[in-house]
Amino acid sequence: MSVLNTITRLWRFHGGLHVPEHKAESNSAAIEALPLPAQLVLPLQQHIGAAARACVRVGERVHKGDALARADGYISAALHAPTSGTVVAIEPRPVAHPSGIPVLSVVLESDGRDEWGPNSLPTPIEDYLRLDPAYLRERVREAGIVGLGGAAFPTAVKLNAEGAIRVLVLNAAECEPYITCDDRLMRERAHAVIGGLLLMRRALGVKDCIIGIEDNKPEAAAALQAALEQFADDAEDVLLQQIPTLYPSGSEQQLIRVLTGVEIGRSRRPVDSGILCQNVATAAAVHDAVTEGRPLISRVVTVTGSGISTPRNLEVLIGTPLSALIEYCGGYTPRAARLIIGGPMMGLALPGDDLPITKGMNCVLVAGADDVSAPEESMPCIRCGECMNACPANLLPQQMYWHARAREFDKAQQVNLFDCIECGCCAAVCPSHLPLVQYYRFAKTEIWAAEREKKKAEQARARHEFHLYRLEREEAEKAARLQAKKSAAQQRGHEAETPAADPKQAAIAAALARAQAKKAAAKAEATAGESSNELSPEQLEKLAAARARAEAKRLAATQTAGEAANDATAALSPEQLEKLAAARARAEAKKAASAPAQANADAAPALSPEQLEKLAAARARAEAKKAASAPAQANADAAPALSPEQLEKLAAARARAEAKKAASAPAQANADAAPALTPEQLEKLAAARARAEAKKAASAPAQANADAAPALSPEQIEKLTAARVRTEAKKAAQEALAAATAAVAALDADAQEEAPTASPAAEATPAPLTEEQLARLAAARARAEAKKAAQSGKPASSDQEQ
Amino acid sequence: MSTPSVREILSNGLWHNNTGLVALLGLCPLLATSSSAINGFGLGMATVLVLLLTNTTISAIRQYVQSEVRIPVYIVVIASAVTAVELLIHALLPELHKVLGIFIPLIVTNCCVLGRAEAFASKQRPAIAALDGLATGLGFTLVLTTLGGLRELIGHGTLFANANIMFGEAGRALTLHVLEDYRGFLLAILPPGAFIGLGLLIAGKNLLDARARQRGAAVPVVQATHCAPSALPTP
Amino acid sequence: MLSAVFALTLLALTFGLLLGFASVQFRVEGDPLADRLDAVLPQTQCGQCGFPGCRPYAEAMARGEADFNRCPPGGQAGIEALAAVLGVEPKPLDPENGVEQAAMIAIVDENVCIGCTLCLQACPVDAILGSAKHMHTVISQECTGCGLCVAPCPVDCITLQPVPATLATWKWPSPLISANAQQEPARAAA
Amino acid sequence: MQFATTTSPHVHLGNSVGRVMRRVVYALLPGLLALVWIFGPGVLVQAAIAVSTALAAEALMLTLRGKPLGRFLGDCSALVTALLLAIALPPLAPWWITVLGTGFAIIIAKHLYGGLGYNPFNPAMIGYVVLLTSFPREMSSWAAPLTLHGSTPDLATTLALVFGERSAETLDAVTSATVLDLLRTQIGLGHSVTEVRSSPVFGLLGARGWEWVNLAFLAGGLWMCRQRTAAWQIPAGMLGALAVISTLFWLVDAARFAPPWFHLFSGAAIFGAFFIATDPVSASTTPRGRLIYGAGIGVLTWVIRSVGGFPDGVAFAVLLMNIAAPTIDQYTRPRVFGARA
Repeated sequence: MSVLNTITRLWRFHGGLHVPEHKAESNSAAIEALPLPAQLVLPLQQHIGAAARACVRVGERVHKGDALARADGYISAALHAPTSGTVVAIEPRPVAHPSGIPVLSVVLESDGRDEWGPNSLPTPIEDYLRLDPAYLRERVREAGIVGLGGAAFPTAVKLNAEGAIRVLVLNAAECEPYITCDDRLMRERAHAVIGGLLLMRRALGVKDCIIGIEDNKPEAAAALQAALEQFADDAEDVLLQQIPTLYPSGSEQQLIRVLTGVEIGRSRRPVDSGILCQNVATAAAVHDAVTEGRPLISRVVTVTGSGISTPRNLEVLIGTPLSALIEYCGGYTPRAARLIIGGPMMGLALPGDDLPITKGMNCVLVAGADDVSAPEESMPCIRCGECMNACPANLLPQQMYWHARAREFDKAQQVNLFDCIECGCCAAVCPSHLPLVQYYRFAKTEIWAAEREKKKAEQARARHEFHLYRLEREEAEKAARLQAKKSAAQQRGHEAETPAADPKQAAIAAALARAQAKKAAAKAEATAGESSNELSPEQLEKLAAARARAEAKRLAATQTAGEAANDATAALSPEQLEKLAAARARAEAKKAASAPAQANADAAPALSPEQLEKLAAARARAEAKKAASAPAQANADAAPALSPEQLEKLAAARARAEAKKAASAPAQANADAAPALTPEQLEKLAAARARAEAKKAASAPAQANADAAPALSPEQIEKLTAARVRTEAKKAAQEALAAATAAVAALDADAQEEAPTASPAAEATPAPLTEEQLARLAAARARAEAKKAAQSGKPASSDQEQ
Repeated sequence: MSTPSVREILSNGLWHNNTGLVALLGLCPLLATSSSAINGFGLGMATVLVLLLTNTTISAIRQYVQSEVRIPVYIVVIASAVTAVELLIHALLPELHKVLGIFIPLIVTNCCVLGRAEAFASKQRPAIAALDGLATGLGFTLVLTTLGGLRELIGHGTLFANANIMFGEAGRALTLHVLEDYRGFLLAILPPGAFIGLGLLIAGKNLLDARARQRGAAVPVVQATHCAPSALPTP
Repeated sequence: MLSAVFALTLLALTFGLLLGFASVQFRVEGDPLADRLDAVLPQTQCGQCGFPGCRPYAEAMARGEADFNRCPPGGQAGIEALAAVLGVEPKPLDPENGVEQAAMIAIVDENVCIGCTLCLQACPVDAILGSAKHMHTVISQECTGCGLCVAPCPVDCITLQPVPATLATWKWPSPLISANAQQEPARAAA
Repeated sequence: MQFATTTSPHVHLGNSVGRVMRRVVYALLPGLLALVWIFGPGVLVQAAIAVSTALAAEALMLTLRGKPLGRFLGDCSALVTALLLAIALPPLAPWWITVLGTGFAIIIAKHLYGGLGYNPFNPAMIGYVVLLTSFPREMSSWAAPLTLHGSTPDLATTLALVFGERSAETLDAVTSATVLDLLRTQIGLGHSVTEVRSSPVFGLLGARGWEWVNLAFLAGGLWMCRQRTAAWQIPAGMLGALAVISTLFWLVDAARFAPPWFHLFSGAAIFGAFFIATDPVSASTTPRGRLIYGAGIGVLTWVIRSVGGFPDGVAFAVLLMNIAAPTIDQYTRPRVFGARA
């Protein structure tokens, strides 16, 4: 049996107000399309939920209907280009929000052609009422449709409640004074509205629909009735219900109450009661999205009020500046006193009209001074109870006010502050002219902030506890490592005596390392489980995995150095061997620890690129510690025998070490070396260097993350890494300059000739730095270094002023 | 706890930490017996006597009392002292005893007495403790007498009526008829008058203190000693 | 006389037994005080109280070894909350421990950072990301703004900045404050 | 162009504290006129004294508290307090009684508690009770009504009595005890209600003359409820409870207890129900709470009249229920929209 048969009467809700309607000003003229504006500003956050993620770049040309931003997460909505043109900026821009905080927006400069792209429109669908519901929902999601009644909740999310819904309610009440955009839309495009309703009905798998329309819109009701008749059989079980005009019957909760008698409160969502409410404009947008494939790029906006010359309804592209609407409607009249987005009861007063139209804006109200209440000074509350009589949520507004005012937020919550829908009825009738709604908003945001703070404190507590645990663990690990190193050094002593080491031994060592890594991973998992019982299972799992990976890598790294050295030495030519022996003797005389690195440098020709890279890194570290005269020599000797790529990499590694070592080096070297190199050479060297750094950087943060950031989501890590790589690259480029100098100085003429041809493939070049930038960076670096030097008590280098 | 100076003790007891106006202790007798200046003065003097006795005694035995049982011990001391004082008043000033009635024995429950014992006498030498008892008691008497005088004046238009119950027949001469043919303002004599009067006295004290601070005279702000958990007396 | 002594002794015995019984029977097993205090502390782990973290401070307060007005990040509201837990009168923040200020966040100047990892080690909540010789960065969601990383930095590339407001964290101002602000100049003008 | 930013809602339906208070004054007018007709110009004299005292006291306190004078004097709340008190006072009471009561009401009962909107007790009733407890003699000598005496004192006599020397003879000539007073003394002497009610001071319903006054107040009060200036639940609760309890006891013992119509139409029952108890600041605010609050006043009024120490109990009943109002509100919160019952 249809639910509709049970609807034999209308219910009423407590309170409500008869507010002067002011609908006549704007509802007589047909909707007009606003001329194409020159520039559109599209904030990425125009809806409830996560902000969309821009998928275009500055300078990119887009066609009308092309996606500018994709939904980022489940509760989010895509954004499309309202017209064709060029993206000129993606930057924070002010939006219609009481805070005035700018929001990341795509700025689109129109090319005036307004042409649809070849791929921007999906195929239109004629027989849309027989489509697969899942496909329908996908189309709605793709089109970036959000609730157009003002709340701007992503429609596709609401439509996902297939099977849970018994009744679909179409909200055609439009109860706020002044607003007539839905009224006009229903009169002019009733077919689309009903079509959209039927579409959503199909997407939800619902049979029964009720259209609730206030009885002050008889023309719209008639148009809808006519459209229903056109749909004939398809529109069965759709009930068009006129309801008494009473603010706020257009609020979802109140409309559902009036139509079905069901009370939807904070504790019970509409879906829980099997009811879903959608706005008429949303229905029309859904219809357009499915039948024409047209995404949500425009909406109908009422421009009205006694402050505007010719009030009317306009079809406006999303992103159009408000000033364009005002101008089209003849500009302000001398009476204009307040600019309000939305209706007079719940709208937001704006300081100026240089803001863009967003998806949720249904009305631009320019009110005259005598139409709106002046910011009158309020009197004390006299507890008259008018607010309570007017409250549609049956709250005690005046008690909420007392508690909010006294900052007794827990008590405010006890009197059900969060059931308040901020409709403004209480403040509109308050004899003391108290800004009641602002008190509630104030209390609500304060409570939310306190909850956030509490959450953050709990998180910090957990992280601090983990930190302490980690320190403890690291201490233990360090002790273990020290032990391992000692034994390794002993082993190496043996190896030095027998240069041609047994490859089998290396294999055993590797296996040992793997086993150790595995064990460490297992341990990490276990300890992680013990230590952080406040983390969710998924987090724990991720953390453990990450930690295991890191652990393995670290162990592997310490092991590879020795291993590689062993491999390498086996394949050396006699001369090389000789040189190596000499070098090694020198090095060993100084310090045993630096040996492998040096050996690598000499042995390079036989190494695989990965090994080389790793070795270079190891080398650089060693060099930074040690006075580098010997290896440098060795390098210089070996250089001619190296392939260009190898040379490049080595030079980079070397240079880094050098640059760090001498405090004066970067600045001085720059000055000295720059004239010797051509700009192209410099650039190429820098690029090569940057690539190497970037690669390393990419791997390093991952490792660090694993230890440090158990609570990071993959996206966060990705973002951080990206940021990191960018800066690193920048720094690397600058370092490379110094490196180049050092390398050039060290190499003979042949090497110098080779250097320019050294990097055949430089696609991943980061934004090339100008020489000026480079110089500045180098200077900054030098300053930092100098500071450090000064702090550690060394005499400041004379170059630091540079 | 360092030994406070005599000056400090006096200024605390009489003004800065006044039992009636600042600590708000002993409100029950304060409100109930302050219907006339003489009644107030009478009860005030009884309290002074009790405080003197108890503070001295408790200070004298402070080394011998285990801290676990100190409260019962104090109570016993106070109860004895009060009983002695009550018997004394009954014997010497039967009229006054009749007027004050139950409020003399109720001094036992006056938080101020136990409060001084716990907060002060149990930590100081007997001489200092006696001085503190005197100062505190006099401060209490001051408030009682002032409030009583205020209420009597507004309620009956007299001052120190019935002084004979305290000072014998010679006291009759003390009685002042400030306003002849005064109809009386019953409210001042009724309990609400006591509350309103006390409120005004506290307000007046705060006003004076604020003035003093404004003048720049450094009024030493003495923190209220934590005497008793509750500001209101038990009865 | 004897009967009076006897009666009093009997009474004392009875009530003593009653009290003893009550103290055993109705013992309240509350949360340990330190836990409740720790729950109120802001967990910035900044050490401005003179203890290495919030937990040690909470424990010190619970033992009665530390005063409860030594937590600048908690501010006056935090002190009041602590006072409520301890059941004492609130008092103003001890200026020796610092001053109350808006929530802060550490920012690494990425052009200056030399990757020394000193801040990494100083961070009590592991909110700094980086490895040796690589530029570090602060995970803003995790940073408590304690400022412990500022001092160790050899190149002074870490600064504390107020947490930027976003649409999600923005708070409506109290109308009381805005009304007062409006009234003040009005009165001054009058 | 720059616009002012205020928070929503941006429209206001025009209600104001001043308008609420002025409506109370309008609603008082019929009753006031009836009083003048029955008791002579003394009522007007008292009203004039009370209003001027109230405004002066209000201005004084506002100045002391640093509040804007114009805004708070213009809200007419002091005017309402003064009128309510003046109506409750005997028309021929000496001037200082009125000044003292009004001053007490405004300065202590209203401003010392925080001024408009913050007073836990009804200021007018505080002033009345202070006078009643302090000056019972002055407060119990009401002018004899026109219906009984045949004439009302003229303005000159009134002014002389109010401002000048009051000799016992002149006073006795123009005053009489109120019916409630008479009833309580006579019943105390052992007479039955029927015997007492045969006295000429009694009219058909309540006291002679008073009936008309009460009907006029009823009219004004009903208008006020219709205007939603006063919550209808409070008078309904109060008069309903008074009627129910008096009926019950009257049925049990008609000789000792007066009939319900007598209780409703004598003393300050109607006046109190519509004008005193409905003072929003000190009353209960929830719908059910208002009914309970009103009923409480009704029951207490009957109890004080029938077994208490004062002839009329409306003032005390109102003050007692003022204390209970926050508690009543606490337990009578309406079910929030959408909350499970």
